[in-house]
Order: sequence, then structure tokens, then C-alpha cells
Amino acid sequence: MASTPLSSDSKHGGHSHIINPWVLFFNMLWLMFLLVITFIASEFDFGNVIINNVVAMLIATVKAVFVIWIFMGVMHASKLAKIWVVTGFGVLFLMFGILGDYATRQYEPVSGWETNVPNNGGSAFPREWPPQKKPEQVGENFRPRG
Amino acid sequence: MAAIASDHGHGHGHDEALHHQFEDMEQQNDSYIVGMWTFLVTEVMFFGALFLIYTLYRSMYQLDFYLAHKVLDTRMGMINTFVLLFSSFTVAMSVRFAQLQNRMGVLAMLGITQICAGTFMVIKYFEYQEKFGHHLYPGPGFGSSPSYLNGASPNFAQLYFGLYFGMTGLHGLHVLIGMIVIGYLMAKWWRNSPMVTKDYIPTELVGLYWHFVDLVWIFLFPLMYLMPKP
Amino acid sequence: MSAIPADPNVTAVSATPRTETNYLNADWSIKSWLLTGDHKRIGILYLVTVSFFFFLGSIAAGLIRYELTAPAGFILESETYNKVFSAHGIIMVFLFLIVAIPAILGNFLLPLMIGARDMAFPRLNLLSWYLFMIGGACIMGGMINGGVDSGWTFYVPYSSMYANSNVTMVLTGIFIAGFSSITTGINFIVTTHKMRAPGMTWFRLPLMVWALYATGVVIILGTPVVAVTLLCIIFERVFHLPIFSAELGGDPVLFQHLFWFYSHPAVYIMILPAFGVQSELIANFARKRVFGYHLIAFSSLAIAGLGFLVWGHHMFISSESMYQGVVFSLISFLVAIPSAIKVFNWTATLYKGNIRLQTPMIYALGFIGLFTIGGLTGLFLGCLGTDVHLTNTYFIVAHFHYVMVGGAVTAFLGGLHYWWPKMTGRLYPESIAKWNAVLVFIGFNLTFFPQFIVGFMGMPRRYHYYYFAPEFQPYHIMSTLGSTVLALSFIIPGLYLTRSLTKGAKASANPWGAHGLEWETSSPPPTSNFLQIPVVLDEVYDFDPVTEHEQDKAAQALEVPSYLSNEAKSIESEKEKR
Amino acid sequence: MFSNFPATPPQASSFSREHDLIFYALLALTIIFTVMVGIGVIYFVIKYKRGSDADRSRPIYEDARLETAWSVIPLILALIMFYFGTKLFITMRVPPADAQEIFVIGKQWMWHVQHSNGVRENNTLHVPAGKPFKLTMISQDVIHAFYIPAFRAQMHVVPGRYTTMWFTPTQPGKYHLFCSMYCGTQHSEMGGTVVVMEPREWANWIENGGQSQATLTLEQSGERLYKQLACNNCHGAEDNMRAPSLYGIWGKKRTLTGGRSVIADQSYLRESILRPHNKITNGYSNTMPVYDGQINEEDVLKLMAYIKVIGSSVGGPSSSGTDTAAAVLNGTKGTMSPFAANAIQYQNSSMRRVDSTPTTRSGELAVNAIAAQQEAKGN
Repeated sequence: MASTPLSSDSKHGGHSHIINPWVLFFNMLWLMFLLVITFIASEFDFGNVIINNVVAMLIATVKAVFVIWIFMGVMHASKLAKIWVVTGFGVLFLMFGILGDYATRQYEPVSGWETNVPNNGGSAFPREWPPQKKPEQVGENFRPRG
Repeated sequence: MAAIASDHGHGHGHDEALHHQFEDMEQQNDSYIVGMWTFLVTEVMFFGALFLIYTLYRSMYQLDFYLAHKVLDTRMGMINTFVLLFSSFTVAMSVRFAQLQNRMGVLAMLGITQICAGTFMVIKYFEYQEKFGHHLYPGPGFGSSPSYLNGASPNFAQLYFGLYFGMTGLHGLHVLIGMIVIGYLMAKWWRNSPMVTKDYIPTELVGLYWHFVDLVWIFLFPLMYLMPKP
Repeated sequence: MSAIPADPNVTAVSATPRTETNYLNADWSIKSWLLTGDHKRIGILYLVTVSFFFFLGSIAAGLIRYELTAPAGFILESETYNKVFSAHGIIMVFLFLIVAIPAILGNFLLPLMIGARDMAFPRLNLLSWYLFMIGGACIMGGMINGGVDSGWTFYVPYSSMYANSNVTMVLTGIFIAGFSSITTGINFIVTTHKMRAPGMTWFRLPLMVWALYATGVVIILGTPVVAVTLLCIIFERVFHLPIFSAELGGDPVLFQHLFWFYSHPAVYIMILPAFGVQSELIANFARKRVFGYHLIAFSSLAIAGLGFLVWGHHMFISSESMYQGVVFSLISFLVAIPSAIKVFNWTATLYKGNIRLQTPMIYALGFIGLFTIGGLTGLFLGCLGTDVHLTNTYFIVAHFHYVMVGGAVTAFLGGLHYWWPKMTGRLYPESIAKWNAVLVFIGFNLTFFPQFIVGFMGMPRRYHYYYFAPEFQPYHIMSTLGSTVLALSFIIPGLYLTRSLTKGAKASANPWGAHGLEWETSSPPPTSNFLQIPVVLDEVYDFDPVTEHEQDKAAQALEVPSYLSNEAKSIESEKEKR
Repeated sequence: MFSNFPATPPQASSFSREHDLIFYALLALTIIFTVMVGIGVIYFVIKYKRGSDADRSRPIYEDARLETAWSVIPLILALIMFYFGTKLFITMRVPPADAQEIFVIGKQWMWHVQHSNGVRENNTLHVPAGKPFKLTMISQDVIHAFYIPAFRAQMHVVPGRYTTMWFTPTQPGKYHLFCSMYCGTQHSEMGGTVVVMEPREWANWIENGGQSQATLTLEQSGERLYKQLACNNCHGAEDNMRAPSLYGIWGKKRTLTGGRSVIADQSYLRESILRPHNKITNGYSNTMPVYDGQINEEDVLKLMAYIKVIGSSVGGPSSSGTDTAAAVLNGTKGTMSPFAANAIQYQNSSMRRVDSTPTTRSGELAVNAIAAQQEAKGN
């Protein structure tokens, strides 16, 4: 049994489905194409920094899905493996709920002065911006605080 | 509990690749695949936490991160991505050859993968060297060549480079571990060990791991190298 | 009650004949132990090492309690005190609680309960023990080298910038021990999915297996997060990579988010297996199927799932957004419900049972009481308004000790007694064990109940001195007195269980007359667990209290103690000879 | 319970009552459920103990209605508690607009509090009853937590970001202030007292720069001491039978009994206060008591400062020289720079009462003292 190629013994190998090499090859080409798209998209302005980021991440996600689905063979894997893949990314998504804290902090009805500084993420250290107005800082490691 | 003896004990005891605790190869293969996937899920969570930290800080300090990221060489990142994608393909092919028990095919494909991994690490080395040369490694001497900061706040740029070195470093460590594991696997194939030749699963598991390394890079590359202008 | 807690149908039920070679005496060489792939031997290895760590952690606990009897301390410096409580926390959480029930009882029982020859990955299982040992050695190394004083929570920036350099070593140890848990978790999940005996459907699984499965899921999804979070501190300390550094604009609160994203589910890693043990004990000593089996099974999974959604309730006052606080509080209240269901179901299982008050059952009943208090006081802390006052005080210390010690440790002791005959093939002395179980309950309440009061009064946790608040002292003295009783009640089982290894009566395959695949094989089981893989045909916990009671009655009428089977009789006479 | 064996923290803020109501409601729930489960367990164990003749027929294994009941009833109770707890929490997190702001800095291992008018204190917090206060807090090093059990108020103090808490004290008294977030070696000693004062008392306190009474200059306290020790009974504005007047004495030549003469300088005055019998002014007898061992050096310095003021005036109190003295004593400080005045005040800090805080000493006034020095140097 062990001497015969596993492919001929479907019962033995269980889910050991052998993928057509051309599928793998075209998948690679497709991924490389998407990579070029990623690069082009990063140069292109869709009008909004959020949209730009979302587009970049969407393309990356599509790439990831193709790697998982075809290269990693989830396409032919058992249902259990599929469930685990989904669970893993699902809980990862849950973990990003941590960001909800930072997103909602600015709406807290506390009359603090840190909220007056936009885009500072609640950090008490004010950022000096724009930088071009600043004098040249040579050899200085840290910008003075406050 | 009224249990009766099962009639299928070690039915396949003669199969060299079958471990004693399993009933048959199907159960064993399935177990290994599921086990590997659960392990990969832990890896997803492992890198996921870092991605979370990165997402948060980048959303806080978008402009500084954007300015700091300009130092990175996108060409090198692109080349590395191509290399990793190609190595993913060769690993997938090696799994295919393992299923077909084509020993030379597996060795050739894994060999190419090793070369790709080596190329990746060499490019990474040059990238790191450049950053060190520009005093962009976080710590006391950070930013002593301010022109390389492109006007980003040295504090926030330090956060960016901290994450850059942390995440790409951990990814690089995974590549290194992958190289060692693939090397071990190649040695097994080279010596015609029944552990790999009679059973494609070890090759498949290594392949899954390698794809995961690729997967991490697929996200790292656009996040680190290709930031849209805020 | 006789020293042999036997059952009328012991010999009738044990299908597998007793074999002379078992997993313990198969090979005596040290190498055979250190290179074993046998889940039972790995379980025993864990038992030995974890007991050692529990001993160390308890000494630290004793020091803390002793020191706190005086408002200004009298044996330790503040710095030493901080190192002692950190050592207590780190050892107890990472080297005892997370490992105790899953790695000792879980490793030993999971394949036996589902009718498998071994775990799915025996070598991985052994690796997990070695990782645990390396991790433990690193942690111990850091402590011997001078100790860490950052507490087990390692909050930044204290741990990353202000604590001494031993933190790096201890964190490395925890990181490695984390991978030990991960490998155990992978093994549990794959084993439960793939290694079940024919006929062992999901709803024939003992509740212990359900609990271990849920534990595995939590380990897999949670542990890597804390691993990488702690790794970030190592990065910060060793490689100067600023990740949480507030000076550079990083956020120390983010560390807490990531830390509790694991460490809250980690609480369920500790308590879920305890639920499993508890269900086994209650069912087998009430001689009755667990009430609401499905609900308990699903509530295990519900707890595992919801456990990932409540990490923020550790951070209500740590500058977390108010809105998120409200959401987390709501989910925390919801997660209390599956736990409440379990308590009610265990109580209802007793109804119309045929209850035997043996040692494991006393532990199980104690568990119900302590866990009820521990769980309900959790509501005080999940409730936003009261949490503001009670968090970071002794109230929270008392609360989680009620859950962790009153819950997990009590269940662990109960489970250890229950499966002791299976693990060692020997019986422990029943009467002393029974009284000791009562002692644990009393000592525990004496120790931790006063802490609720002193916590409500506002005594912050991790305080060395309280000379400025002498009103706290009476409660600390009570607590220390209780802890002496508790310490005694932990030493006694150590002694009699060790003694029983050589002096104890030989156990039959099923000394409790219990139900479950692990009792089908001999005690101790052979290396391959079952001579032949069993096929499961009947339902889980298939007891019949009515018939049993009638049999008892009939036996009483004949004035022959029914539980003295021929085998047990022979042991009895042997004892008399001695 | 007993006053020396308390089991509850004092209620001293507007949150305390509501908090305790929720706490006791939860406590009641806890007791009810624990007793219920406890009685259930004990009853079942006794009734269905092995060998008992209880009816065991038709046992139930699953009962959807029962299970729903004990899932839903706790759920409803939990949601009720959630509602009240959340309501209180939101109140605690939303400071009223009229709350007065206090700034708190946590550092290893002390609390540094700054009131909005610049008064600083360390490890204490003085607040009046009946007025809302908002604390804006930040840490200099690690995470701390500002915790006042009597107020049921607690909040982390984080480096790099401001956190806020607020409260309205209600009950005057002294309460514990703790750092409840572990912060290092002396964590347990990072704390102090919260003093809740009557509003008027507090107004006085804050007005006087963090002391119950206005600070006195060295001269003023010397004057007080001069009267306290009854020096003025004999050493009045004019020479009299018992003793010579000290007005205008400073730097003058004094003739002693026996014909010797001395200049009335600091060392003479000091000796005359402590051991008056050594140098008795001509024409007077040795009637002054010996103060050596009776008053300390600090008091001597104060007296000296006062005597210097009155001694520098010419003639009696009505003469022009005393104007300066009166000006100094009344705190108008004449031509002194404000820095110098502060410097005097700084020197004088030992007069402070016990509830004054070290930072006042080392804080603003000290800074001004240094400034005065520098000013003098510059001149």
C-alpha cells in the first residue's frame, strides 16, 4: 500500500487532493499581478486616506485568501480545518475590538483639554505640526516635550 | 458502561508511517493537518497582536509614520515579496511532488525555496544595514542623522521603527526557522527516510508553515512599505 | 464507612481483565520516564513538577500572610515583600493554575475518557512538558537571581523601564511556558476531534472532555496574544524597541488591553477544567446523570467564547473609554449566566440521586459553595459603579481566590482523589481524607472571607504596610489564622497521598463503581490504555439510582455489606493481617 | 459595628450612598443565592444520602422550563444591577461643568496636588464639603491609581495621558488617600490623607496659600513671641524702672554696670536674652529671668528679628523710624522686592503648622527665594 503513489489510493490519503500544477502556477502569477496592483494603488489617491488604506488592505486580504485557499490547500481540506481558519481570523477580528476603546475615547463627555488637539490619539504630548515651519534641528535626538 | 471490544485494533500495524496511537492513515493525516492548522491559528493571533499595535499607532500618528516610512526602499520590499510569492509556489509544488512520491522533484522544489529564502534574508540584511547606518534603530542614538527622518517627529518615528524592526524581525525569525525546517526536511528526503517518502504529510506541514510566513509578509509589505499619503 | 469505597457491580462491570503490566511498572528506568510519549506518564511528570511549584507558591503565600499580620510588617523589606507577592502570583498563575487541571488530569484522562490509545501527538505532548520545565527553570532562575517585583501582571511602563533586569528572564520563562500550554491545547483539540472511540459521539462525551476541549480552544486563541505582548516587553528591555513607551507617544494602556485579552480567557483556562472535574464528581457520587447535560456542555463553549469578549472589565478605571466600559460590563453580566446555570444544574443533579459522601464528593460540594460565592462576588466587580471602588482592593483578591483556590484548587484536589486509584492503582485513606476536605473548606473561608470586608473598607492590594490604617489589622490577623489552617489542609493530603503509593490498599479497576471509559480499563491502566479499543454503545453517566438503592436495601436485609466484593474482602483481610 | 472594629468605609462623598446601595443590593443577592444553593445542597445531600428511604423514582435529567427559568431569572436580575451600576458609573465619569479643577501628578512614590490658584500640597488633598471637584491627573513615571475609599472614587493615573475623576465631598473629616495601582517598592506608602473641610475653613485655607492661618514673617512671629513671653511688660516703648526700652537700641553703644560698654549687636542681644545676668545695663538690677534652655534658637532668631525692627527705629514708637518697622510688621514690606518678601516667608517656613506641606516649602516660595538671591547678585 505504501509503495503505490498516494494519489491512486483515494481512500488511504483521505483529503490528500493533488492540485494541478498549473493551478498553482497561475495562482502565483495572479498573486504577483495583485502585488503590482498593490503598488500602483498605493501611488494612486482615491480621495481619502481611509479609503486609500482600506483599498490597500482589501488587496492584501484578497492575496491572503488566494494563498490560504489554493496554496495552503484549504480548498480541499476537511471541514474542521476550514472551521479553524475561520475561527482564527474571527477571533483576530474580535481582538481588533481593542481599537474600539481608542475610537470612542474622544466622545467621552469629559471637559479635558487633550481632546482639543486633533489627531493626537489622546496622547498628552502635543505634536508640533507642520514640520516645515520648524527651524532645522541638527543633532537633536528628542523634540522638547509639551 | 457496556463496551465491547472493537474489532479494528491495529489493523495497519505494518504501515511504517503510521503511529501507534492512530487507527489508520486517514485519521493520522487528518490529525496532523488539523493540528497544524490549530498551530497556524496561534501564529495568526501571535502576529495579529503586533498588527493591532501597529494599526493603532499608525492611526494615531499617520503623518509621522508616513514621513518615516519614506526611508524604506520600496524596490527591495517589492523584490522580497516577489521572491516569497515564488517560494510559496515552489513549496506548493514540492508538496505535490511529495504526494506523487517524486523524490527529485521535491528536492529540487525545496532547494529553490531555500534559495528564495536565502535571497529574502540577504535583501533584508542589506535593508537593516542601511537603517542602522542612518541611525534609524530606536534607542539613544536614534535620529542623529535627522535628514533621514524626513521631518517626522523623532518620537513617533521611533515608534514606527520600533514596530518595523519588531515585526519584520519576528517575520525574519520565522523565515530562518522555516529555512532550518526545510533543510531538515530536505535531509530526510535526501536520505530517503520513510518518514517523508511514505507519507506526504511532513512535507505538507512544512509547506503550510511556509505559506503562513508568506501570508504575514503579504500584509507586512503594504503596511510597512506602501503607505498612502495622509 | 469502609476504607474501600467500593460498589456492588465493580467486578461485574470491569470488562477488561486486570493485567500485571501497567504503564507504571512497564519500565522502571529514568530514561523511559523522561523520553516517554505516554500521556499517562506525562501527566504524572506534570503532577510531580506542578506540585513542586505549588509548594513554592504556597510558601510565598504564607510569607505574605505572615507579614501582613503587623501593620508595618516585621520580617520583610518592602522590596522583598513585593518580590514575594510577585513570585506568588507568577508561580501560581503560570506554573500552577494554568497547568494543574489541564496538564495533569487532562493529559491523564482525555485519551482514557474518549477511548483512545494516546494523545494525537505524543511527542508534542512530551515537548510541552519540557517547554514547561524550561519555562519554569527560567522563571525560577530569575527569582533566584534576585527576583522580580512587577507583580504577575507586568504592567508597563513599570516592567519595561523601572523593574530590574530579572524581568526579562522571567518573561522569557513565561513565554516558553506559554508555548507549553499551546502544544497541550493543540493536543486536546485534535485528540477530541480525531481520536474518539467508535460510538463515542459528541453527546456521549463526559463533560470533562467538553471542558477540556473548550479549554484547548481558549489556550489556542489566547496564549499567543499574551506571548507576543510579553515579547514586546522583552523587545523594549533588550532591543530598545519602543512599543508601549509613553515617552515616545506609545500607549501603556494598550499593553493592558492585550494582556487581558489573554489573561481574562486564562481565567477560564483555569476554571473550565475545574467545571469538568466537578461535573464528573457530582454525577458519579450522586449516581445520576448530570442534570441538563447539553446545557452544561454548551455553557462550557459559551464561556470559552464569551470569555474573549470581556477583557475590558479589568480596565474600567484604567482610562479605558467609558462606552467600551459599558459594553464590557454588559457582556460580563452575560458571561455570569452560563456559570450560574452550571451551579444550578449541579445542585439539581443531587435531586433524587443516591448520594455517597466520599472525599471527592465533599470537595465537589465545597466547590459548589465556594464557586457560588466567588462567582457572585464577581458581579460586584463586573458592575461598573461598584467596581470603581472595589477594584484593586482586597475585595478583588478575595474574589479571584474564591474562584481560583475555592474553585480550581478544590476541584483539582477532588479530581486528584477521585482519579488517584486510577493513576496509581492505590487507595488513599478515606476517613482522614474526608476530614481534610472539610478542613480545606473551613480554612479557605477563614482565610479569604475577611478579605472581602477589608477590601470593601478600601485596603488596596499589593500593600506591604498599612500602619496608617490600623482598622485593617483585625481582618488580616483572621486571614492569616485561616491561612494556617489552609496550609495544614494542603500538607496533609501531600503526606497521605504519598504514603498511599506504597502503603495504600490496591485499587480495583473501578473502585467507585463509576461510569466512564477510564474505569473500564485496569488501575493503573496498561501503556496502551485499552487492550482493545472499546466501542461505546450506551449514554454517558448511565446510572440508575433507583435500582442501586433497591440493591442496597436488599443487601442490607441480608446483612451482608454489598460493597464488599470478593476482591475487596481479600484486601480487607490482608490489611487485618498487617 | 464597634467603632474600633469597623467593617465599612466612611461615606464621605456624593457617590458613597448610591454606591453602597448598589453594593448592599448585590450583597443581598449574593446572600440569597448562596443560601439558596447551600440549603439546596445540604437538603438534597441529607435526603438522598445513600441508604436513605427517599423516593428516587422518575428522576429528571433535563427540563427545559426549569433550565430556562434559572437562566432567565438571574439574567433579569443581572441586567437590573447592570442598569444601576452603569448609571452610577456614568455619573462618576462625567464631571459637572462647574467642578473646580485640581491637578494631580503621581510619581514614585508621592502624590503631588496643585490647586487651581497655585497652592500645592504633597500626599494630602484639602477639599471643602459640598463642592464638586474635578481631578486632572497624570503620572511622571509608572501607572498609579488615585483612590479615596471614603469617596468611592478611584482612577488610574497614566503616564503620557490625562485621566480625570471627580467627586463632591459631603462629610468633613480626614480620610485615607491610597495609590492602588502597584507602582514599585514603596507602593504601600504612596498615599496620605484627604482632608475634607468646612467650606469657610477651606476658603481660608486656600486663601492663605495652603495653611490654616496666614503665614507670618520672621518679624511678625517675633512680635508675637515678644508678647507671648511678656517681654513687653518690662521692655516697653520707653525706659522704665524695671528695664530699658529696646526701641532704637540696635547698633547703639550700651554702658553696663561696672563701666564697660558694648555695642548692641546680635551677639549682645542674644546673650542678653539667654543669660541677661552677664551684661546688665547700667542703672538696672538683675531682675530679668534667664531664658537659656527655656526658648530654642529658632525663637531667639525670631525675637532678634523683631528687636532689630524696633531697635532700628529712632526713639519711641511714634517716631518716624517705626514706620518702617510697622510697614515690615504689617507685611507691606516697604521697599523689599516681592521675591525678597517671599524669601523671608520661605525662611519663616518653620512657623508652619503641621498640616502644611513640604512642597510649599520647596516649591514656589523656594523658587522665589532663589530668585531673590539672584536678584541681589545682579544688583
